[in-house]
Amino acid sequence: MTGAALASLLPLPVALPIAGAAAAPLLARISGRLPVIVSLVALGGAVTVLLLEAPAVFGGRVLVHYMGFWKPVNGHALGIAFAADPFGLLFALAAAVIGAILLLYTLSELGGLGPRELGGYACLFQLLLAALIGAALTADLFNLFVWFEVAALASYGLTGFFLERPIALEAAFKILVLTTLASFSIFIGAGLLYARHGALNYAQLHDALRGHVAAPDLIALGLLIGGFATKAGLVPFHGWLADAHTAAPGPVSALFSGLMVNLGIVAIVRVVFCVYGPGSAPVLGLLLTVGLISALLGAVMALAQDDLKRLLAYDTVSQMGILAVGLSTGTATGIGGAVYHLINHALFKSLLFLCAGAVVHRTGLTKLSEMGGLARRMPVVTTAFVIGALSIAGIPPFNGYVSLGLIHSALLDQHEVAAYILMLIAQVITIAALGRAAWLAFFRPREAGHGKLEQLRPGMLAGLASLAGCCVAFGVAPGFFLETVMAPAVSGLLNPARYASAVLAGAGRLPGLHIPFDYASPGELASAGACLVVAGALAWGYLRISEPAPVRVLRAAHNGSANDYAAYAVTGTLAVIAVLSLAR
Amino acid sequence: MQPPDRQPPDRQPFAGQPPDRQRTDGRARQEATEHEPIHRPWLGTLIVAGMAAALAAAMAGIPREHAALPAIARYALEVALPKWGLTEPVNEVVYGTRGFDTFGETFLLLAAIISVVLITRPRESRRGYFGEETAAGREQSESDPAEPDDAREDAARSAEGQEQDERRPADQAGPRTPDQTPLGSAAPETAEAMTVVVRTAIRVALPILAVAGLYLVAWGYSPGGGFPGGAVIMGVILLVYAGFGHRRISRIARPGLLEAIEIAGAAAIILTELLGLVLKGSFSANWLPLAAPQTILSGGIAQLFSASELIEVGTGLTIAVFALLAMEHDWTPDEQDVSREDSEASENSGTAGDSENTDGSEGSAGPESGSGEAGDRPRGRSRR
Amino acid sequence: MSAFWLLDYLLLALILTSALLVLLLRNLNGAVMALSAAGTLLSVLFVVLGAPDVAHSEVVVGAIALPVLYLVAIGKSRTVVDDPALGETREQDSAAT
Amino acid sequence: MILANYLTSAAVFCIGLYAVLTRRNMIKMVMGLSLMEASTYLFMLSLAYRAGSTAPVLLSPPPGESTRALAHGNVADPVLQNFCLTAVVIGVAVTAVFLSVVVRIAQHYRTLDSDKVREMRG
Repeated sequence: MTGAALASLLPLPVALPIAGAAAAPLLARISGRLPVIVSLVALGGAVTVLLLEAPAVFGGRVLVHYMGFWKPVNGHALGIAFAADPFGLLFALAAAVIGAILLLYTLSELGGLGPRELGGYACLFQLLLAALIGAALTADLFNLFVWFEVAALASYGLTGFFLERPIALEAAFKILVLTTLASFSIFIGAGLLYARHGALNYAQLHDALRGHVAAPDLIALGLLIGGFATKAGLVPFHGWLADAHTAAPGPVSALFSGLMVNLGIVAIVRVVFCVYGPGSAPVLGLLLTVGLISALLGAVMALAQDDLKRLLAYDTVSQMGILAVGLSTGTATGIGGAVYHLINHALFKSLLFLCAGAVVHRTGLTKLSEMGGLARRMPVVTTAFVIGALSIAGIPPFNGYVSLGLIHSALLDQHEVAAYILMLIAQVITIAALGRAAWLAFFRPREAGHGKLEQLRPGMLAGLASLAGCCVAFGVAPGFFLETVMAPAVSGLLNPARYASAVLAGAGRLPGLHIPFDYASPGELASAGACLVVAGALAWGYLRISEPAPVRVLRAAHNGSANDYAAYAVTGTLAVIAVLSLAR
Repeated sequence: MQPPDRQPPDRQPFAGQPPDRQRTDGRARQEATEHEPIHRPWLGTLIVAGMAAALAAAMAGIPREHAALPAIARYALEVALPKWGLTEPVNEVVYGTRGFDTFGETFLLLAAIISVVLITRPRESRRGYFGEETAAGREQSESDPAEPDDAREDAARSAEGQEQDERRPADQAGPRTPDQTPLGSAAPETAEAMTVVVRTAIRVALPILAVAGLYLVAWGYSPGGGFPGGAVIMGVILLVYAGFGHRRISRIARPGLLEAIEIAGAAAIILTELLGLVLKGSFSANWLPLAAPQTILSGGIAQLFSASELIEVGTGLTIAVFALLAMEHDWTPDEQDVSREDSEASENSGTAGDSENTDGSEGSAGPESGSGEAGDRPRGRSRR
Repeated sequence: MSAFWLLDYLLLALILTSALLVLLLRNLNGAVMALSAAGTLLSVLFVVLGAPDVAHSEVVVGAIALPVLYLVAIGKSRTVVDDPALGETREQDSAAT
Repeated sequence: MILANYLTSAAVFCIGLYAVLTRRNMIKMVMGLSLMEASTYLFMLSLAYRAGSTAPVLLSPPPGESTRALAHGNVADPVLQNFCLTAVVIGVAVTAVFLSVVVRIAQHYRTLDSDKVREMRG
């Protein structure tokens, strides 16, 4: 197929899940499982189309399609462009594949739900996935905002899905307040940019902004970053995240944490790298600071949690911080590490949340202090959880080792020693938190046995196995993935001018790039080992001491009030604006 | 499939887990509510002042009313007539040139409506053991630790229940599937009917409003479009409801029917856009021949899109409003609820409605799988 | 020309007033009405600013959809919340009770 | 001066934000968000306005001119009005979801005070 024909198929991965979503409520009247099965078919179609595009795109081409052939006239684009660059296609592919796995898992874990609720669930699930794919592929700022909103509205219903749980509704309220504030922020930011430059297309905006970024542009940038960071759950904006993950069903938490949160990062990448260009403002330093704070605070809060899913949710905050740190380096190695970590995080965090969801679903226990001894009763879930935890920990055969190693070496290349040390500290705390969780939930001996637990069904087994298998695959063959997938993606982000000209011209090529990675680097291996040892000691110690004062202060700051979380988020946006405007 | 540990399991704090860390009981709640957050007004003022400053700084630096129109806006004006046959550039942009945004927005509305339907849904019977329900019972009793014996609330609730039972026709006394739930019946504040004056006024206004709603859509070359038209249609249905009571609309306003119409509208939108890809090689390209400007068909697919959106928005908003109206208080587990369901279950133990319960063939059909509907319900408030 | 600005400023002032009313009114139903008024005034302003399409949508939303939704929600919560202050809610010291 | 419109929209935005940050009645918070939403419409349409412009409708041209000439005349920006329309729909959708969540919370927690609706913290 020619490039143009391939590119014209790009809206299909969005439209197919949407069609499935529209059919779901009606199909639910026939049978509860039918909508989920149809969604799987629709997502399969989306994956097929994305895979059709993959060889060309990962080969370095940028496929661009203007909806309805409303191509740019004299460099001014009124129509909406879908541009598949390697980075966007990678995220879209991850969203479609992991989304399908999660739906398959849902089918066997939550298949006993009533037909109407399962139909609504399938509908919202697919709309969320379609929005993620659309946001990854679009090259238009306002269209990005629309997909952001679709994802947001779909997430509200999913958060409050278990209506009998009061906390689910509480979480839905908080996510509503914060996401709505974020959407205003993005909307005004996009409006300001349009008012100043008369453009919405990334490429056109990039051309207009190159070289002369004025004060209102920086305020717009601050508003956009503030809004998308709320979705990403970076630190002052993260109030909704832990609550939403705690209360939602297991596969939904996996979807939120593995994919939806990443939408924020993808959008920030688009705005910072593709629209403004990394050099235009002190934005990279800002990302570094926010990222380090998120990484540390998320890890500490994770260590202090007693609720298994909440612990994993705070760890998501920490991982998003690590992503931001990787992006902030601005080098091929660092961004490559961040992109690699984006995929890794989608894999291992989905896996962990599926495990946590399975525990909650089958025992009714949510608190670590009440669990224990599950390893004997749920060997498969335990194995999967351990694999996920080791992946996050950055232990060699698993995927976290590769991406963390890349980010570490990028930091060291830039002589950011302080940041490197802070990253190591965050990693230690993360390992301690997950190790503590694994010990308390699965391995700790427990006198009172659990009742008879149902067996894992085939779909659940398939979901856990495929995600765990991917975790291992991405850890074992980093050279292959770096070469074929990550390097083109980074190349697109590091050459925004190439991307821009490709979007405006309707097609283009990205230069090749090589990202070196030394798997057996002694320093990296040693630091991973050292982290493991220190983390073991920390976890052991933390189980025995009472809560230290700083942790207590942090916990008190997360006081659960929607008003205060909104205040944090708005303050964060203002701080971002202030830093960007004053530190130029 | 035995639900483990119905009783709160061993709650003794193990070593290293200080008791206050798992405290979710009364004391923590007390503390939370006693501390009046005096910081909020001044902190709020401060933050708002900061936001005002940022916005003012941004707004001072953007073009004012004398700037030239952006090139793409000018382009949108220029193509409206020749390329779409539309004299209304806004409709042209919304449903035509940037129709893909509207495509997303339509499904955003679908997401919202399905979210509302999900959040307002009544209980459905589930098969198998759901640990989340066990956790929910615990959480509910924690969130309401010493539930006051609240006569007023009981009275309100029983009034609500009575009203519902009165409304429910005798032949529907069985287990209520969502489809049988009459829309809009549960709200105690709904009047049966209004006075003659109001009804007459509504009779007069209705046709005018309905025509106005359709007019907004049908003449795509003049201001209007699917969304306001659909919202007006919702207003019409609401007026009938408010003026004549729910009986008049109960035949139309069934979720089964409305949802089907809504999905038909959504499907029409998908088809409209998708046919562009099939016939013209680009998603959301115009594939209809252009009629002369200023006729009912001018605008090609823009008009089709607009009309489909009318259907989707009108029915969707109606579903949302009536779902809110019909929302019952049936998710918090309490005696009244459980006993009602118990009695219903025993009443209809032989009817088809229960057949779902018995095929708990999935997983290991434990001894308790059949009782998953009523028996597994946590009874957080049964102490009352 | 000046008539335009006069009308514009007048509407702006009215919108600002109704926004303040939304914030300050203790009675929730009153606040809904203020919100609805703000929406309707906005739609008039949109006509003035040359946006009839948005004015249509906004008047439908501000005068029908939003008030209906809010009033239904307030009515529904009144049946379950034993809060005599609902409707006359004093935000600042409702925790004292 | 259109700047007055910009600043009024900023003021309404801030009033709404103040309601969200300080009001504890959840319905009041939702109203604050609705106000903020409304202010963004005002902002966008003020941006779309041009001095002395007419609505972007290519009907009934002045005598002696074709409708096509109107496209080159002084009209408001249709693209921004398109955004505004989208935002209006989003506003209604979000409000509907918001209110259904609030009613459910009222049923579970028997309060509308957002400070009492915080089971999850820390």
